[in-house]
Amino acid sequence: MDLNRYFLIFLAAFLIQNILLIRFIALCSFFGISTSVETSVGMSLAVIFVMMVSSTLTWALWNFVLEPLGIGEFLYIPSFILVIAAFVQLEELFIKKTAPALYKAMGIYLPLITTNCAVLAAATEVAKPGFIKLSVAYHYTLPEAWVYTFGVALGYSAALLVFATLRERIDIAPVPPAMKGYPIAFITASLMSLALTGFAGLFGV
Amino acid sequence: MNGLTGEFARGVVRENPLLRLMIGLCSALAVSVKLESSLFMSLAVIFVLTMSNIVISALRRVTPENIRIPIFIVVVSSFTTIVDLVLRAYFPAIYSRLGVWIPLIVVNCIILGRAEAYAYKNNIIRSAMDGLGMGLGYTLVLLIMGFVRELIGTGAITLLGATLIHMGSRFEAPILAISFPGAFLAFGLLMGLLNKLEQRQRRAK
Amino acid sequence: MIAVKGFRGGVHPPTNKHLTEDKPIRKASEPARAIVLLSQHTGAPCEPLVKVGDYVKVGQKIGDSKAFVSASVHSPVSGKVASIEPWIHPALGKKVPAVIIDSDGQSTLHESVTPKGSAESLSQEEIRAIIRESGLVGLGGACFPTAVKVSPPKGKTIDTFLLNGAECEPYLTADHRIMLERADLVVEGAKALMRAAGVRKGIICIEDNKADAVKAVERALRGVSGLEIAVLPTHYPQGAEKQLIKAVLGREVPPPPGLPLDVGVVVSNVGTAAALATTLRTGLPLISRIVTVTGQSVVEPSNLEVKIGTLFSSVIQDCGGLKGEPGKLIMGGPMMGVAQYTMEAPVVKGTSGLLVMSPEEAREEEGTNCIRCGRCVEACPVNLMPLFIRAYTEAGKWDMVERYDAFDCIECGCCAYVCPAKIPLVQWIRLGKNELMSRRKGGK
Amino acid sequence: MLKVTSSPHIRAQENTRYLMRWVLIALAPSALYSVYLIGTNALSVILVSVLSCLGVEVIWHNLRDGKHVSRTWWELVFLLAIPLLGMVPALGAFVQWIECVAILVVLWFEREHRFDGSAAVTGLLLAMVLPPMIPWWVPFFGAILAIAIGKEIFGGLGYNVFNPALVARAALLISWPRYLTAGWFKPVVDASTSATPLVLFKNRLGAEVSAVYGPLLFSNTGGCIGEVSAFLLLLGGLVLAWKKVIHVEIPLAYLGTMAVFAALAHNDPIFHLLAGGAMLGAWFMATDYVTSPLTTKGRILFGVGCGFITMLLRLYGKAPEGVTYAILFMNMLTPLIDRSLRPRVYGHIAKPVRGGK
Repeated sequence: MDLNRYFLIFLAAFLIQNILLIRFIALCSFFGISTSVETSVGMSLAVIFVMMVSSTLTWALWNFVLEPLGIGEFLYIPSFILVIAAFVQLEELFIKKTAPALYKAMGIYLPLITTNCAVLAAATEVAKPGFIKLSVAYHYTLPEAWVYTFGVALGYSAALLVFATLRERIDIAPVPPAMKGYPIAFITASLMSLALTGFAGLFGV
Repeated sequence: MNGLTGEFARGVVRENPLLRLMIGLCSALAVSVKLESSLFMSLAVIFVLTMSNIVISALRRVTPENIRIPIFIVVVSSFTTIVDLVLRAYFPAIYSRLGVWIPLIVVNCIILGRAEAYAYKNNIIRSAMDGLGMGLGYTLVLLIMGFVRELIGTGAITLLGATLIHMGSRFEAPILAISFPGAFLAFGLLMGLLNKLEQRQRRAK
Repeated sequence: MIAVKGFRGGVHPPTNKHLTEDKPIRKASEPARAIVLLSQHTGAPCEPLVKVGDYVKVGQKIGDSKAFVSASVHSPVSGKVASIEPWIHPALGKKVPAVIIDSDGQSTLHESVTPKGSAESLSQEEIRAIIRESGLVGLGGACFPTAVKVSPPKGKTIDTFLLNGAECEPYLTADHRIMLERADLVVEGAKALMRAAGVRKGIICIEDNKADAVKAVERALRGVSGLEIAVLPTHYPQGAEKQLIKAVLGREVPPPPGLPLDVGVVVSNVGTAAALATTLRTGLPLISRIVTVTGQSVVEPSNLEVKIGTLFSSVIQDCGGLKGEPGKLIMGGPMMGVAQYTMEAPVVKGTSGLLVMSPEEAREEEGTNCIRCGRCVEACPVNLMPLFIRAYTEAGKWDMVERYDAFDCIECGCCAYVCPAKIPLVQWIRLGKNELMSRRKGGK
Repeated sequence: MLKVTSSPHIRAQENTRYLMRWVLIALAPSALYSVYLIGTNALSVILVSVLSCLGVEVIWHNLRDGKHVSRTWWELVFLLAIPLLGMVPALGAFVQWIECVAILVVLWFEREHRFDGSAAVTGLLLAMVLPPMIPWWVPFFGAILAIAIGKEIFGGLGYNVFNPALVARAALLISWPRYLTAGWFKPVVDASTSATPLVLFKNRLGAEVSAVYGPLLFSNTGGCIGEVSAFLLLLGGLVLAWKKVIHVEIPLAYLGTMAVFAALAHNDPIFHLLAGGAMLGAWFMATDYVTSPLTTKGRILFGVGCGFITMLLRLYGKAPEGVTYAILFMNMLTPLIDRSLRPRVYGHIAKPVRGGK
């Protein structure tokens, strides 16, 4: 139990290798959802939840089934995405039945999550380390996988929330007509990414 | 515009997936760091997109509505796995550069989006044209971005080991262009530029 | 002496009270023609009680309304009703019905004008009836009918009465002179108001730039129980009801439509108290008020006792006229006053001052974009974020305008005063409020 | 004619230009002192940076507002063509001066343009965070980045989200790291090294750096143009605080957090406060109105965040200095802070309902 290692994994996943701003994963939702702060929060909650479970499933699938059988290299893409898609479907039904309030809050985001690359990326990374070029780990234990996934999910949420508040401000600015909407959002994302580049190498991550 | 050419041209310009539909952004930003990787990524996307459009269109009458998404995913991930394995076997250098983005084609919003929005509702030939058009739209943007970013950011263009253009030794390339923030910046400016041109065109009419 | 708690925000603009603070109140010349607007108060407008051609006397009621929230109007002169027609209202900026009386110069008193007795000799109900009959309204500028204010609805108890002598608006010295010269009337009126409202504890609040007034009121308070003085540091907008309550008592009035009586307080202006005392002593209803006529452009800045219905032009003439071309004529003080487009508007019950600015003073500086310096946030005495209300109003995002609590704005002008980008923030916020109001009415 | 406007009818004296002018005045001693110590290199960086910022602003505004469009295009081409003269061997060494004169000529043509002073402040701040021994075109491109990408593209003054000067510095640092991490001013006293105190500290030669308070305060230390004298920067900052131009809670929270962090990490707090860009960042960069929070609480949080990240990056990061990224990072959080820490409105019992759709 090396707390230091957990901390580094989390820091890398959360900030330094931020899935949205540095790794360019899940950008469609980044630009699509961030038009309002409320939806960003809803999406973030849904993503944190789905990611944690998906990563657990794929980690188990890889370590107990695919790798022992030696078929991982051929089947990891279809099997992981299917696991995620199936889980999201089940979860949607489950939440709808058991927790209508929760369903109301994040229900509409669930179908979108299937094609959220961040979920697949994190789920694959914990199974096959090095997938998104994270230099900290070579093999994840299950707790490490959780820490990693939580970092990714939190990093996704934080970036999404911050971006949404920035866009709320930019929304009412007299941006040149050609830059209105997505172009200025990209410029903003660029400057956010620029601010994060300074953190590269923190604690040797 | 109508008929097959219409299907084809639509994806290239009017409904360009990257600049208009805002889908498939993640990979576009990441791989456009070099012309070479843009080219191979585009080929991979065109292949998977067209093939899965064809297959999904062909199976559309036998696909039950409520489990269509998992079926799409199986189809798409099969083609993605093919590309993954082929590239790994024959172009290992490029594969390692593209890295995560090849497996992530499976959740590329363009492909699932076209499957759902087009191929599932149209005949095989139209779907194939749609796939080609969308793929080409993706390719076009990727090549422009790859060319500009590589040229500015490194001062030269190299393709499969051959240097095509060299800016000369006095050119001090700003690394910004090939950095993470540079990807967002270049994309935002490209969109702004196209908006500007479009506005001018509209005013001229 | 009361320990003062103060309030957050606010500004300290140059007071410029030196122009008139040493000028004793003098009576303005009688108007040859009085224009009595039938809507000089908050609430329902009055119906005229006289017809064209009728002869009216000083103090005769000429307009009244059956509505609870309203105040009657009286003739300030004796003479013939020349006409009843719309006339420009100086605060609303539009025309409202007015009774126009040609004075016969006799100033014959109406029969109803008889002394009413002292505060001690009258009962609560009697005082309330006198207030209602005399058409008394808050003379600080808000013009809320005093009769309504001293009649709290059942279930609300009032524990403190605040007499507002802060006069925080720059330039204005009318209340200052009233407290200095008529301290006994102020105290008498305060006692009557407290009796009407059923309050035992009263505090007379005066800003520390009026030391002589504090002394005069202290002298008048000798032997009077239940009334105290609170000396407040000079701080704009301390004279605003909500800020005064916060500064003196540390209580906060709930957001609109919350009223001071929701926190057990009634606030009244010193001018109102003096006017009530005058009514009790002489029987004259509210037909005149003290107006500070001031500004660099006025030849002889003064504090005048002016008959309601006198035209601004004649009031200014009474002060020696103007030096050169005027730039701006403001009814009230420079922070919350209303700019006039004509000098032919009449003095109303809420006219606390007339400020004439030179064209030089009235020139507006060209501004820049908002630089988010945060000065407006610091200055806002109700803790709003004026810059956001403006930005969302400009962008037409009405839900955000409401979320940033535009309705809580008291329009004191502090934000626009401090703004280095010279943005007319109050105007923007008013625009936002109006739009929200009309949207609410529209059922959305 | 009586003028009719909405109340209030009196305005405070301060305006945007006045505030910008005071920032320039407060920076002037440091800038002049660096020119005195370093010489023409510093002068060239400062002039190129300030003039280019002004030039970019004029050109952008003219094109945006459709004023003198054709003339402006010619000016743009003219200014962008001058760097090409650098190819001519005989002129190579003077290009920056030619460019400065050219921009002055353009500014003379555009003399009726209303400058609010913000571009000059951005230009001067940018120059202060660059090393003096760099090719002249680095501040030139930096100015373009600062004004065009850092500010105008967001809608101009007041609408940018990030501090323009720091955006430019961060972008230049990524683009041409070899110029931005070298070319420090060489101290007169100890000519044996051109490294900055923070670089020395980073390389764990730090044992003796504590003994350099004097040089840090009064010159003779390696670093950016704006780092020659912590004392003059502090003086400028205090002037701004005294004139109530800046909100003093930001620098206090910033520097206070740095000191506490340093002390807890067994470092010399005073060294960290005086070294590098801490003074410049805390007093002049973090206090930028546009990109810092609006409430006192928010500003304290902002300052604490800046100080914390600065020390985190200094002690555990790869690069020796962290001020730039700390402030940029906190700039990013500013709208979130403004949203979350709204003052309680008078008479409202609980916190106001959070904004949002």
